Amino acid sequence: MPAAPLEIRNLSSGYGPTRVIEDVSFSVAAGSRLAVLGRNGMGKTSLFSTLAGQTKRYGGEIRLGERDIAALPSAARAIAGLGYVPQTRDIFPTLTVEENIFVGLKGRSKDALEEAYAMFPRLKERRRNLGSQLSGGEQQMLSTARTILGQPTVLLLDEPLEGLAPVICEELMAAFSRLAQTGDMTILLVEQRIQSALDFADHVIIMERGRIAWRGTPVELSADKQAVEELLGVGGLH
Amino acid sequence: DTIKVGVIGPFSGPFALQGKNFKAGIDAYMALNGNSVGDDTVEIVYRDVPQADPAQSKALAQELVVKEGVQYLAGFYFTPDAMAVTPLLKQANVPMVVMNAATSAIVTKSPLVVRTSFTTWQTSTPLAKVAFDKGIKKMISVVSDYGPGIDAENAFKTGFEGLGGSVVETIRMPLATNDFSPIMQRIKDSGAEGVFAFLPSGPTTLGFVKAYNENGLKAAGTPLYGPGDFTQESDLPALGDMALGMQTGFHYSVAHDSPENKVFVEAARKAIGNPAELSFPAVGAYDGMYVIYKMIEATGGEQDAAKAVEAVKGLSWTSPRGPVSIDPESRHITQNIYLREVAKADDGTYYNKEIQTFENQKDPGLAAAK
Amino acid sequence: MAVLMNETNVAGAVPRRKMEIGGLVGVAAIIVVAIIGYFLFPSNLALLTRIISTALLVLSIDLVTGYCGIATLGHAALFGAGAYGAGIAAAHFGITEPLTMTLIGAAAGAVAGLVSGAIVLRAHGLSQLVLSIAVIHLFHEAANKASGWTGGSDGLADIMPDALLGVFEFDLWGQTAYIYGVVLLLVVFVLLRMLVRSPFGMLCRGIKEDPIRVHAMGASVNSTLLKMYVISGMVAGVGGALNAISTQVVGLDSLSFTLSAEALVMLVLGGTGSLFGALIGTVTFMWFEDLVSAANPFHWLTMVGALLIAVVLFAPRGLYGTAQHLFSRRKERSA
Amino acid sequence: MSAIFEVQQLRRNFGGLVVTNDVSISMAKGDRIALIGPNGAGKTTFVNLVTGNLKPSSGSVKLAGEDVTALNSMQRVRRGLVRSFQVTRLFYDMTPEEHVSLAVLQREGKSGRMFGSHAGMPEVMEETYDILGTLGLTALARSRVSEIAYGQQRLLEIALALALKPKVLLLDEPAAGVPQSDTGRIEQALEKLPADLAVLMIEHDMDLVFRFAKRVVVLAAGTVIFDGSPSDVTNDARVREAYLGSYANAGSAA
Amino acid sequence: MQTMFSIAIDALAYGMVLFVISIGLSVTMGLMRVVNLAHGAFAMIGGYFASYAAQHFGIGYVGAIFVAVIGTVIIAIPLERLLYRRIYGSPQLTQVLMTIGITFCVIGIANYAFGPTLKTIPLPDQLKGSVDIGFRSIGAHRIFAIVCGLAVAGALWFLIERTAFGVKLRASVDNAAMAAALGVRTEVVYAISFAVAIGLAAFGGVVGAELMPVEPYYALRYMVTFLVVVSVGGAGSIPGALAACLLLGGIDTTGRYLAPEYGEFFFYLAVIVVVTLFPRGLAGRLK
Ligand SMILES: Nc1ncnc2c1ncn2[C@@H]1O[C@H](COP(=O)(O)OP(=O)(O)OP(=O)(O)O)[C@@H](O)[C@H]1O
Ligand SMILES: Nc1ncnc2c1ncn2[C@@H]1O[C@H](COP(=O)(O)OP(=O)(O)OP(=O)(O)O)[C@@H](O)[C@H]1O
Ligand SMILES: [Mg+2]
Ligand SMILES: [Mg+2]
Repeated sequence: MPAAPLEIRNLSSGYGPTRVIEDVSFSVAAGSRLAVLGRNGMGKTSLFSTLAGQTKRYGGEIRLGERDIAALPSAARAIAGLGYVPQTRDIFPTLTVEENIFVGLKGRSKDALEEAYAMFPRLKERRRNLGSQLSGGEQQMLSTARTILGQPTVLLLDEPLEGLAPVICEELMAAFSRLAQTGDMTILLVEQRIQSALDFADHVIIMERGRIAWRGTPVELSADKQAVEELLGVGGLH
Repeated sequence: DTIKVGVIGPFSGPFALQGKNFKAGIDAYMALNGNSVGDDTVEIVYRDVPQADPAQSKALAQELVVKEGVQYLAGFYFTPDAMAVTPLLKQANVPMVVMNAATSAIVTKSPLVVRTSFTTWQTSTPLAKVAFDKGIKKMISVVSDYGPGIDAENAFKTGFEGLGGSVVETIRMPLATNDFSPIMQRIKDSGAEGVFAFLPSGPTTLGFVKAYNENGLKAAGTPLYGPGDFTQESDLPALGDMALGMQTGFHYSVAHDSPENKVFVEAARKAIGNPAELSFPAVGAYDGMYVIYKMIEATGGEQDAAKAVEAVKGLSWTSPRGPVSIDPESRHITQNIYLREVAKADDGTYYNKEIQTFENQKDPGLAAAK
Repeated sequence: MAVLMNETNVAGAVPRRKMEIGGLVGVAAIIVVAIIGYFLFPSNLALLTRIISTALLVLSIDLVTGYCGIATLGHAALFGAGAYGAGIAAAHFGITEPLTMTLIGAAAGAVAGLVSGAIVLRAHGLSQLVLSIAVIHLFHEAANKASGWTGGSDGLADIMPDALLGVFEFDLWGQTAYIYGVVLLLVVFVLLRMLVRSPFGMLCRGIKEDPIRVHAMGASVNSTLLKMYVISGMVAGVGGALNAISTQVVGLDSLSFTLSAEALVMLVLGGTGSLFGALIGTVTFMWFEDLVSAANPFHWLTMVGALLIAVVLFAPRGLYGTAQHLFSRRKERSA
Repeated sequence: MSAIFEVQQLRRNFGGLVVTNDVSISMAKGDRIALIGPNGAGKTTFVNLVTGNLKPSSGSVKLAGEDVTALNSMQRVRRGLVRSFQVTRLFYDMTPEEHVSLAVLQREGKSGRMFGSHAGMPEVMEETYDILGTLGLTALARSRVSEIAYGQQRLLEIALALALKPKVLLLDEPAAGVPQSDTGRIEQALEKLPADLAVLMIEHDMDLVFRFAKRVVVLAAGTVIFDGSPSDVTNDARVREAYLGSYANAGSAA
Repeated sequence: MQTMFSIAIDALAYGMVLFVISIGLSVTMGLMRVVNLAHGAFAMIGGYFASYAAQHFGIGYVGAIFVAVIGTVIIAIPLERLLYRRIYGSPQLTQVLMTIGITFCVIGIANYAFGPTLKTIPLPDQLKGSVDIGFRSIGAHRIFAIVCGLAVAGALWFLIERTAFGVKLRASVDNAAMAAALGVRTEVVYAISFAVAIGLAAFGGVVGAELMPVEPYYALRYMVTFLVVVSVGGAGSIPGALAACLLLGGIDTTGRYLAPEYGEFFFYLAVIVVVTLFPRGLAGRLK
């Protein structure tokens, strides 16, 4: 059996003396879609940024396919196939849209830019604008496009729908599903719109104070009223 | 007993070269004359004031007096540093021997000040005569815009106009000037027949002389005169051929031809390490040490500032620079001022060749101030 | 709501108590250090006095840089204005009463603060730094040109302050100057401590972090900063006046870029954004400089350079800032 | 009913791109308006123009009858026109308590005081904790803002706006990044606002829009294409196509 | 009229020398966001290398320039690894502290090792004399400096704006963590940029040595000039730096001609006016 695209064992991490991720383990199968849910400040972003190499890891293993990437610096992880779309978007403000995407190409030819424009026509119109001049939603599109063009095997999406118009959200989720279904890309998604996340994902984990407090499938979650209530603080799902 | 002499000067920073010369002069004197006077041993305590900074100078002087217990204060490259210390002297019962600071007024600030260097008035005034005797009627004065520069301008102007010449224009340029081309243009446009200039020694003189050459003034035969700071020996290797023939007025040239100077130069070069670095502050320090030794002798090692100063008033001796004496009234050094020309020696080095002597010059600056 | 009220009260009480303790500790620390300094270096009081007047300058920079985020390499303009103000009053107008001279210094500093603030606040970041450099050079040139008043590069001499309160002479041993300096420093410290804890101080910290946000809260950024600049000018002016009184000569160096830069270095060394940082930075830097320059007057600069590099490597928030950081982390860990 | 806030023919372009194309909107006291529209439609730009953070090419803004077009953003805030930022702008080295106190003090004209401290002013502290409590931030009141999660920063952003007690409040995507569990807090906070306060909210979360708004304005490519009631908006073909997509169906069901 | 031409020529020549010396700082400061006050120190190290190469080993001028650039970069590499890497992204003031520290050390060491005297770099005969340009003469090396300045400006502009490396560099500066997350090896990008900047400093130190002679205090003496020129131009912008050098060179030269005693006033007043009108520099990048 081939190794799982991403496997994490006993991961813990944090900022200075404060630990925010405690003993997290899970693995995902190729082409699967994992939703990471949890209330405010429970460590979803921190989990992703630890995987991406931006938050200090205190212990545990991270395997990307065959490789142990836990000790690699951020850039090497990206080159090894880990893509990260951060919650704060992190557009390069002094670079144009085109240059922003170019940074994510990882050496692919410039023709690949068209892929991004096909996904988000809005970006094509704005391609000569500086990152700092984009609207909130445009920045979100750019951030997502930039990472996807690097053709990661594992894609971490931290609230990619934030600030996007409903039509675009739908299109985007559809596009993510397509990417995952080809089997080349495995997607981890943090999303506040729980319903959208559940529609999209095939597995769910819920974070609570840095630990995994619940895991299962969307169907199981819909059935588990108590978990929804306690861990997500939402009255119910429709 | 040990008699301590506190020396304050710029031993680091942009003027480190000058401080190094202080030390070389002092070391040379003590190498040649021993470190004891009678049964007292002389010990030097150095303190660094890298750039003019009266507050620091005063703090260090006070520390030297109170903590180190020095009986003499000496050194002082910059005028304000010397000025800041003068109010302390009386109470501290310590004489001060100024080894460089060249503003005339310092000696008037306290009766306990003796100066063994020169004043800018002293070195600039004779140049007026040199230029005038050369048949030049119209001069332009170009100086750095700070105390000594202004002194130089006033001295030259007073002298030259006193002789009947006219200074058609006086230019004061900022100390931090990198490019002198526009100044050269001004000089050309002024219609003057000759240039009097003062710049502190160091990198800017190089730029000035370069611009003087490049803008064709030298080729056009416009003579350039200035006090000797301009062609300080340590700058000569850098100035090179460009400075050849430049005439400056100064109290000392390392190339001064006398047995006293030979002895001095040999000792001082040994002290400073790199022979090319030796220049005028060393001789000020050397003679300063001579005066201090005389003072120690006169007081028998007792701390009595008034007596010490009294003892050297009117003192005259042969310094490496030539015959000198301490003017009893002003306590400033009376000395020869030489007109020198930059020349190339057989071994390819450059030196200031003395070509004319103005004997027994007192400080005209004090008279002018009155 | 009742619970909330309770919490509010608790919250309201804690910081107040903490502030008083902090302030008292600060005052006590200054007094203790001052006394130790007096007995440890009785023969070096002029140096200690110089440290105090520089500390006032560094405190003043801290006000605008540490608390308001204004980058400046021209703060000696305020210090120099105070020094020349006091000096000119004494040398040209015969105002030789030290307290009056100090007040004049503070006023001159405030005016200089107003002028340079008005210029420096027209830009941000690097451009601001350059404006401050321009300001200090203009002040320097102006003082150089006005040599009739300032003595130009020869320095302004003939400053003969009267005895303090008619009794204590400013003499060779420098006790009067030192004690006067310590008292001035204490007064300034206490006032500044109040200032930085006040709503005004909080507003300034807000501006430092995000002026646009402050603007969107309806507060005027520029007039607040200008006020701070004037206050900072008074503090620096007092430092300058102390310098003029104790040295009795004012040189152009007190209006120089070098002094500005050195003082800024001292501040960063100690840690910006805290009054203690400013004091510790000044004392450390000047004491170290005095030590190494006395030990080797010729090559001490290398040692100072090494100190600065070491501080960045091992105490990146400055000496005090890093100590504070370690301390609070330890507390956090044990909690 | 007199308009408390009136924007007329506001226009702005960046180079060749007209981002705000003669937009006119007026609000009465107590209005609850949602401003929606596709990404890049010009919503944030509109807010920036209205608050004075950007200069319009033409058009005017009136607040309570007074023309404020010539005033800068600070002066407009002082007259009661307050906004929140789409991308949080906070003082990362300060605590939520300090943030809100500062806003309260500023509103009261006491932010220039050079003595005392906010912690020593009971009225200020009470109000501060009241507001923090409403948004569920009491437990974090003393943490540094840089160390609290993004969603909480978003809430603090709203707390600041509330503390200024505005007459007209413009919220730029207040719920973006706030988890569903906490959007309720925002709604509660909005409900507690004085009834005569006029609120305009930009938001892409249509559930929130429908719960909140009494009136919906849709902006597309810088032009107002719809201005009417929430129930009508889902039926408008242009809006459905440009913005809502299939949500229109879900939305009308909700 | 002729005078005006003459001043213009001087201004151009002076401005280009300023440009050649300070452009490296624009790279560190604007593109790498490091306030590198030690820029002058590296220029000075370059000057020492060239001077010793020429005076003691008889290497020709062009060779000396190569020695200077390569030698300085070799010295800078360990400094980058050990010191500069620690301050990328630090607050500006921390960078100031560190780079002033480095400057002090370099000055101290230069003073100790080479003595406090001026060091010269002998020009080849072609550059030694003056060139007669009709109505006046101008130093040949100044023409050389102008050519060097233009060449450097062009090459650097191309590198930064038109190559993949340039994009990666600018991205790393905007947000190093994000650039890394997209697979950019930021340390490598930084190290190369730093080497380029230092190489330019050394190059400028040698080419500009005719106006700003090499001596230990060089590192501090011209620090303000470099800082002002770069910021007025807008850190990180090559055209901006060029414009600033020509403008400030022009003002300085004209001021010094028309009213030398107020030269400093002119210069700094102009700086204030320009900075107030263009707070981000003549062509500064948006933050
Ligand atoms: N830079 C930091 N320093 C210290 N603590 C931090 C830092 N960033 C986040 N934290 C803390 O780590 C915890 C987890 O934060 P994280 O951002 O991962 O939460 P999250 O689940 O993504 O929340 P949200 O839904 O609001 O985005 C929070 O308690 C937060 O206060
Ligand atoms: N300074 C600028 N220069 C050029 N174009 C700009 C500038 N600022 C904004 N724009 C453009 O104007 C358009 C409107 O931007 P705005 O931020 O108002 O959109 P928005 O409606 O708020 O979108 P979103 O919902 O995505 O936040 C965008 O396409 C943006 O790229
Ligand atoms: Mg998050
Ligand atoms: Mg927007």
